[in-house]
Amino acid sequence: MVPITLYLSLAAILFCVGLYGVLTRRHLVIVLASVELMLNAVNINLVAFSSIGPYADITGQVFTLFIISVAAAEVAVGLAILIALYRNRESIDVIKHDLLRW
Amino acid sequence: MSAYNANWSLMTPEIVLGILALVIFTIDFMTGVKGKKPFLGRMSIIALLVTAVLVYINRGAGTIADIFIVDHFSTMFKIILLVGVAIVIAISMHYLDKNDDVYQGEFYSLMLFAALGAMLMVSSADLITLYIGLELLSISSYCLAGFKKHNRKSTEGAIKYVVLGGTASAFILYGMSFLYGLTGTTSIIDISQVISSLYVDYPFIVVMSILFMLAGFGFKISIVPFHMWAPDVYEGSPTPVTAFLSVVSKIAGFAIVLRVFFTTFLGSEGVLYDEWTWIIAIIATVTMIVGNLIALTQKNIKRLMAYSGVAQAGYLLVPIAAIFIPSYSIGVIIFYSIVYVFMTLGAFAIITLVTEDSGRDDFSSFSGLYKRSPYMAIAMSVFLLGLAGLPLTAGFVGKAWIFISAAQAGMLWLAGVMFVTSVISFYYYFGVIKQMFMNEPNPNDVELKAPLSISVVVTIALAVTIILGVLPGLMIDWIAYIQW
Amino acid sequence: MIPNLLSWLIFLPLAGALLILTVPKENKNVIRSIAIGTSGVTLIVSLILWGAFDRAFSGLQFYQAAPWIDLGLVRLNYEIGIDGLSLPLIILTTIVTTLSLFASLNISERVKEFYIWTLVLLTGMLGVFVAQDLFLFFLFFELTLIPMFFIIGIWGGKEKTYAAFKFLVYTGLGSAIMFLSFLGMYYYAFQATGLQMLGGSGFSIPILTQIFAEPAFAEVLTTGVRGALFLGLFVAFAIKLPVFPFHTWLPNAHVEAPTAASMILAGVLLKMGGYGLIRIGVGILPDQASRFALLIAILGVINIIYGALLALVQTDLKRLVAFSSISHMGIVLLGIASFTASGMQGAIFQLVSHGFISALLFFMVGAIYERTKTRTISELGGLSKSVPVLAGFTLAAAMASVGLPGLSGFVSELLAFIGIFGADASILPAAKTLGVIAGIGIILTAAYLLWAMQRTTFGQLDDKYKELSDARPLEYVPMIGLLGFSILIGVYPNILSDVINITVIDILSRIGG
Amino acid sequence: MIQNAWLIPVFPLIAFIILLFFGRFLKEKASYVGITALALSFILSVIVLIERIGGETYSFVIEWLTFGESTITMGYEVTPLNAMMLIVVTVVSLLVHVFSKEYMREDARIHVFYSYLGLFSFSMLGLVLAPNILQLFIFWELVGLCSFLLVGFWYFKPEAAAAAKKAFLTTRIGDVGLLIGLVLLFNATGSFDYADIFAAVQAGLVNDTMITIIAICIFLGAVGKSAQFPLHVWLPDAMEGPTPVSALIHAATMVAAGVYLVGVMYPLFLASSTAMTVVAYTGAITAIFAATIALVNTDIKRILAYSTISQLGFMMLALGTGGYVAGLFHLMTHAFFKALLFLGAGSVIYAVHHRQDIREMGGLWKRMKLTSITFLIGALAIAGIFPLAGFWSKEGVLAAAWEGGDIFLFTIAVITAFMTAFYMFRLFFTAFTGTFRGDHEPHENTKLMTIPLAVLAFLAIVAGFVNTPLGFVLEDFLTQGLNVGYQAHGELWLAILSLAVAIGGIALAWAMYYKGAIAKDAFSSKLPAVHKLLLNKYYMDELYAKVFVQPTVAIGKFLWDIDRNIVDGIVNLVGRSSKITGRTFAKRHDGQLQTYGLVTIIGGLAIIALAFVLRGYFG
Amino acid sequence: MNPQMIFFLVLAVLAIACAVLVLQLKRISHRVVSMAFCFFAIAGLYFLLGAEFIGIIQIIVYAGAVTILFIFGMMMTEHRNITFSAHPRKLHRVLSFVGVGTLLGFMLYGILNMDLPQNGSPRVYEEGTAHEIGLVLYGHYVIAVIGMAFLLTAALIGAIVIARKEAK
Repeated sequence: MVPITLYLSLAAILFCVGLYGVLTRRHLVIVLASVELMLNAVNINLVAFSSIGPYADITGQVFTLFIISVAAAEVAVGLAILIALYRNRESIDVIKHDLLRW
Repeated sequence: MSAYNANWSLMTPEIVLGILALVIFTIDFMTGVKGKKPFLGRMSIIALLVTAVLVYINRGAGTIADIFIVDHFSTMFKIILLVGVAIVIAISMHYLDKNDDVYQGEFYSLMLFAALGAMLMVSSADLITLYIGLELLSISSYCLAGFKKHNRKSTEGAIKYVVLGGTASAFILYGMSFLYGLTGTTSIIDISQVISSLYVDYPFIVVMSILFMLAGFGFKISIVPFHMWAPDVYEGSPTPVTAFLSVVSKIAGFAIVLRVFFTTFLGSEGVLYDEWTWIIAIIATVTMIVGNLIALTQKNIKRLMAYSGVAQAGYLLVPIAAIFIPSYSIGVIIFYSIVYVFMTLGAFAIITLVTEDSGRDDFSSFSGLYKRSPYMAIAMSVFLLGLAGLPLTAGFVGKAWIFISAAQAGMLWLAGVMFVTSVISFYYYFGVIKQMFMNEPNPNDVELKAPLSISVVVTIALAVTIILGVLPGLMIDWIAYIQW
Repeated sequence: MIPNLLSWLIFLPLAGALLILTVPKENKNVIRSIAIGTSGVTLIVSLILWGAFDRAFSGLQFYQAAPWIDLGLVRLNYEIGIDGLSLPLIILTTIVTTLSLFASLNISERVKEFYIWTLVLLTGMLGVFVAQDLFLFFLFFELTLIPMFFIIGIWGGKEKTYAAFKFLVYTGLGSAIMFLSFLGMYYYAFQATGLQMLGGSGFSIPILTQIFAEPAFAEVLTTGVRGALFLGLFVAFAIKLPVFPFHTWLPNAHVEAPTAASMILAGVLLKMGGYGLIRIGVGILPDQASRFALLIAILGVINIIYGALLALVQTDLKRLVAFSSISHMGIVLLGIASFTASGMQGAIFQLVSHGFISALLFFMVGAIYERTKTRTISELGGLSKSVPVLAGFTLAAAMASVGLPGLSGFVSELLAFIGIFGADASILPAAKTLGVIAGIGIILTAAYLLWAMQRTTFGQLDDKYKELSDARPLEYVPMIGLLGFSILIGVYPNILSDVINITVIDILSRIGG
Repeated sequence: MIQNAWLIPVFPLIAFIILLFFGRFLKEKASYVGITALALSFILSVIVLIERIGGETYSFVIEWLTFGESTITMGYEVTPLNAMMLIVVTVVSLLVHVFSKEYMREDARIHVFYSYLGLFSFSMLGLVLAPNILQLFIFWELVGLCSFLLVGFWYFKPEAAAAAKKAFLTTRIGDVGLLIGLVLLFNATGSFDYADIFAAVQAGLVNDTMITIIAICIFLGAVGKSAQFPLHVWLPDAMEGPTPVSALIHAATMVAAGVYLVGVMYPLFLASSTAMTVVAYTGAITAIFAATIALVNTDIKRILAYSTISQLGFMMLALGTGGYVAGLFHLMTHAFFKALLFLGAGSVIYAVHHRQDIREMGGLWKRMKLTSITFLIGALAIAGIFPLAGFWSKEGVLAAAWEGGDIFLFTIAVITAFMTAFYMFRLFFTAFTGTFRGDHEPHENTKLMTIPLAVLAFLAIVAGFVNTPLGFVLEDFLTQGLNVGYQAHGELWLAILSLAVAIGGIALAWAMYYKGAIAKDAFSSKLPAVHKLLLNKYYMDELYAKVFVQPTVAIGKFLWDIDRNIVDGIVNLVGRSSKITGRTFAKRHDGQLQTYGLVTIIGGLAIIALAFVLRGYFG
Repeated sequence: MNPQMIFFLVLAVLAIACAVLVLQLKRISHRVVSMAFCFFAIAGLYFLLGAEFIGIIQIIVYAGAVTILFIFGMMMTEHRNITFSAHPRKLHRVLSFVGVGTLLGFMLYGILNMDLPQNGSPRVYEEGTAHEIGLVLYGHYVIAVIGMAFLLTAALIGAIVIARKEAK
């Protein structure tokens, strides 16, 4: 008997941890991983609602499924770009990539 | 209700475009990895135009299982987007001609996939489809932005785009998750029916999810403070992709903002409406001010267009904030979108031509353009004048309509901000014009010959800009009376 | 009578511009001929209007209205017409533009563009004076910005870029405020009439005039609202006119612009401000205009004195003339502020008369500059000796500007003074004091112009200016033309006043009611 | 013919137009055009005068300007006063035209000179013929313009250019007063027409204060034009113009226009005793003020100029004390003898190769007989020696001053009369007697120059007879149908006093400058401060420069700084600050992906915070 | 304290701890492993919620595929124990922390203040969630599935094109 608010809170915390990671980590791979954490937080939300929410139905899980797939695709593209970037710049330090500015 | 016995013919254009995109991709496969393939571009344009025609033929009203809507709104936006993508591809043909290191077939395919995503977005009446459409568009855009993979700027722009775009998606989803959780449905229409009572029960959460979604959508349409990515990505991307981002992404984004906010968040009897119009108004204000002020300081034409695009997004927010009659605001936005698409793409066609010729993105590559190619310089001026909102261009009428709609809603102060910032924008738009007309060409710049594709694009855009500027009735009489 | 005469008037120049577009740019003389021909035809059309104008009818004449854009809730109309206020300014526009084209014959670079822009500018200016729909008015008002920007920016002097941008952004801001006021008018009229604009045309000047005059709508159109709208309009037009402290774009623009553009700028473009103030500010919101009469009058006096004092210390001849424009526009404000028939008429007279005179002055300065390559007063001197004709016309122009009787400037000053001294104390308190101060301005005007003449046309001739060539035959056209019209109005002002009078009476009748 | 009086000014106008366009080709022959035109005008004027004396009258108006319900008309009418003035103007002008043919012979721009003269004659005659005060004002300004042009005729001389400007500007100050006056008058009476105005004043439609203000404003115009104190400073400088011009404009006609103006508006002045007092006192002060300066000046033309100022003051004094006829009578006689003196001076100057300092002349009597005789006649006339014209008119002025009852004014008038006689003969004795002190031997001039002198001398002798105790012809003529109050006539003691004063002045001059009985510096050495003060014209020019000109320029410079730095500075600051703001915003785009995220988050938080705080979702 | 609660708390703490470790660990490979554990924990939560199909997918896709992908990404770039120079932007970190913290505060405030009806236990689907999901996925959301297909194609094409190594 876990109240849904706990799931939601957990999701919120994970979301914010992910966000914090995006904002502060310097390794680009970790930054991408943080994005995944955020998406996972959303998934927790959806699944929690889908299963013990006020209007529990399967849609939330379907949504989650889509999000997982998209996230995977996004990671693939993200890493591809990351690799291309690394080839060009020899660095995966976020801070180094400030060619485009002002 | 069920998807099984739905009228699938409503999806004809999407299906056709999807198939054509795959066909084009397959043809590309079969014609070798590298090499110039201009026919692919032509085919893509034809595919898009055919789809646009199909969209028009297929107009009317209907839904598939409450998740896919075909109505005037989606028809209109789809046509705008498809034509926009077609023009972008026409511009790309020249760009790809000049850049051998870019894979041609993939480029066009991704454009078509993005267009498909945009179409899906515009038509969707369900958060899931909407999300899928959005991501299809976004992921294609990420790839396109990084398509010049040996270019340091291009990849840097792309990685910024991916990371921030992914985060923005997470925000949208997080907002959506609450909407779903509290209503048990992902259908926009169903949500809209309960949102008012939901708001009474959980005001905090509802407003928070609205704001989260606004943040995510705001990222797509690049409004302040969610615009930070835009200049970098615009600058880094291959120029046609910049055009694509500033037009197709943005207009598609506006379409879903309209769809979501005007369908879902209006609430019955506009209960919810008060909760976000003023936020939009504030965002619009900040967007117009920041966009235009930063643009004042730019020396790079693509960056300039990015900030100008931010400002333009601010203008487009004004009718959303100033709702007098929702369908009226939609008309205003659609008209301005049409105008914006043609003016911006016309400008980008010339920017592509000029920057590819000189290899530089800064203003000075436009120096003395009038002497090198008078037609292009004049056309560019018309587009810039249109973006600045000066008379005898469609931009003037579009802006004027926004002003009038703001006035009707009594939001004169917003119109005021918009107008004053527009005047500020004169400064940088005319700065480019000054480069073209009042400066001498760079010593090694010779007469500029425009390829056919660019000429055609520019001419079409020019014609639309001027015709809609002088006789806007052609369009407006029709738009203003549609019940969206 | 030719149908749609006014539309012909507006769009003829545009057609001319398109025609020029088709001519190769090497055929400079063909281009020049087309330009002058087009504006000549426009001039003829305007003279036909002058002839056919019914001087006893106070409403709009040659009226033409057609729906243009239907925005669902509001219709923007192509609504044009003229009355005694527009007609003199139309004539002024066509004359000054045509003559300025003669003045621009010495432009040899990028001839084609120059004439295209000038003709577009002509369309814009004429449009402003005939538009009877606020939106259309705004459109033409904005339209004039673009050609002027190009003309200053391409053919201007040393600091042309700065001047062009300043002109563009500053007066653009003026238009912004103006259009906001228009929107405000529309909005409140829209509210007042219960969201049902008469005939759906919410920007029509005649309709708005009716709505704002309707006492039944006073609940929505409160004094505060009207006052704010009027002040908005006033500031907007004050920028164009220009009124202190919004005048600083003018010296830059005037000084840097090429001669022909300076002529048009001072001769016509400034007039749009005065015209707008009377047509829209006073015409639609007469009660507010009279409420703020004192403000307008004080600004008018400040303009007169300030402009004159600044002109007095200028070292650049062209800048001096520019400041004299500022000073003279004060008379317009003063005339309007008096709210008497003579004052109002004086204001209109001043618009027209200053149009001719300042154009002539700028032409003369340009002609002198072309020959001596300097506009610094201290470097000139004794030009009467080397270029007697030019010097003579310069002197005549200066005299006209001083307000010498027999020339048009005098009539407008006289009328404005009759107005200001006869102003109703309930509308304009302290009118006589203001009038006397303005009188000091007249003395100052004489002072700076004569001083300038003393140092340029009179005095010792520098050796390097000994061999200057005097006026070319084609230069006589603008000189004689502008001076001639100034004399014509000065000698027989009735030629103008019988057109203006009935409209002025009509406008003033709104204040009493 | 009287209905064709409009032709009188038109002839010179035609001459002007002809010369304007074809003068270049005519060169010296230009003078014939001018002379012919003036001759025609003169003949016509004589006819008009005769017809007017015969009682014919005519007026004609057309609508000129309409505003509201008001209409301003223009036209012409012939009144006794302007009939007289027509003669005065045409005669002097004609003679000056003739004189100039020789005097200006060597000037390359003689055609320009004649065209200006034509324009001037037109304007002056138009002024005279005006049936309303606005029309008068219009021509009033035009004569001012001509004065400007002619004073600055030798524009390449910096002094001439400066003098021209000064003349125009100074009179302009008065003109603004006049303009305001007539505008007030219009607003008070609804018309510019003399008849309507006087009718309205008589009917008491205008309150007394207003009448006084209007009258003083109008008088201000006269002060400027007639070079009355304190606006007299321009007239001496105006002597930089060619001498015939000085004779015509700055002695006989234009400067008298101020007096004429007061004469024309006399009923208005009569309605305000304050205004009359102002006129009288201004006249008196001017008269003595200018006379004192003339005592010490050594420039032949300037002495005459100050004399003119002084005499104009006399006329004003007369008008101000009720001597309507006396003032105008003196105007007429003065026109003749002052024109004579100026032309005489011109003849002298021409003969001595454009030297003007009387100390460099001397002994001209023997060398230039005719000029000297006519000059002497003029000097006697102005001094007021019986029976020359000046005697009769000056006696009238003194009578008016006496009758006015203000003994102070009368005293001033008498003292001025004495001074007049003294300085005129100081001039005469210094320049015409003794030994020649110049370097070029002078000779008598040709007939073209001397005949006008002779004619004017004749007029200076006889002109006074039109208004003598034997028959006040002029008075009867001028006062026809006009209510200008009682006209004083001098008694015998006044005539004797006047004569005595004149002779006394001449005698003193004789003693000092001919005989040498009294040392030339007898007075100046005793009162060096006064002498210096007089030599420097009471420091009026310096005073004006310090009090008006320099401060105005300083204010202008100050405002120009303000305009550039503050008014325009704010504009530029707004522009610059928006760029700076833009740059500040742009700095956030530092290329750091994470900064972008942070800015977005903080911006979003700000919106959330705003939304939630404003909407009150907490609690 | 029922067993479900205990399981939840354990998994939640594990998930959060692993997530934090992803950010905090020194070695990049450790971080990726920690991420995988986080995904596992989340999968556990799904099982706890009765969403076994999603749980399985989570393990396959996230803990499996995505993690592998990340490892590849890591290997193909900088995979040694890299140390970045000291973070030059302290303020940025502080602001990020404060900003994210505030956001979390807002979110938690909203969530904890929600007065949701208690839904005893997870909703149970008789034929398993996979069945239900299948019906809905290929029924109601078939358009989204097709869209998804295109999305994956696009991602595939894009990723290949961009990541493809070629001599330049």
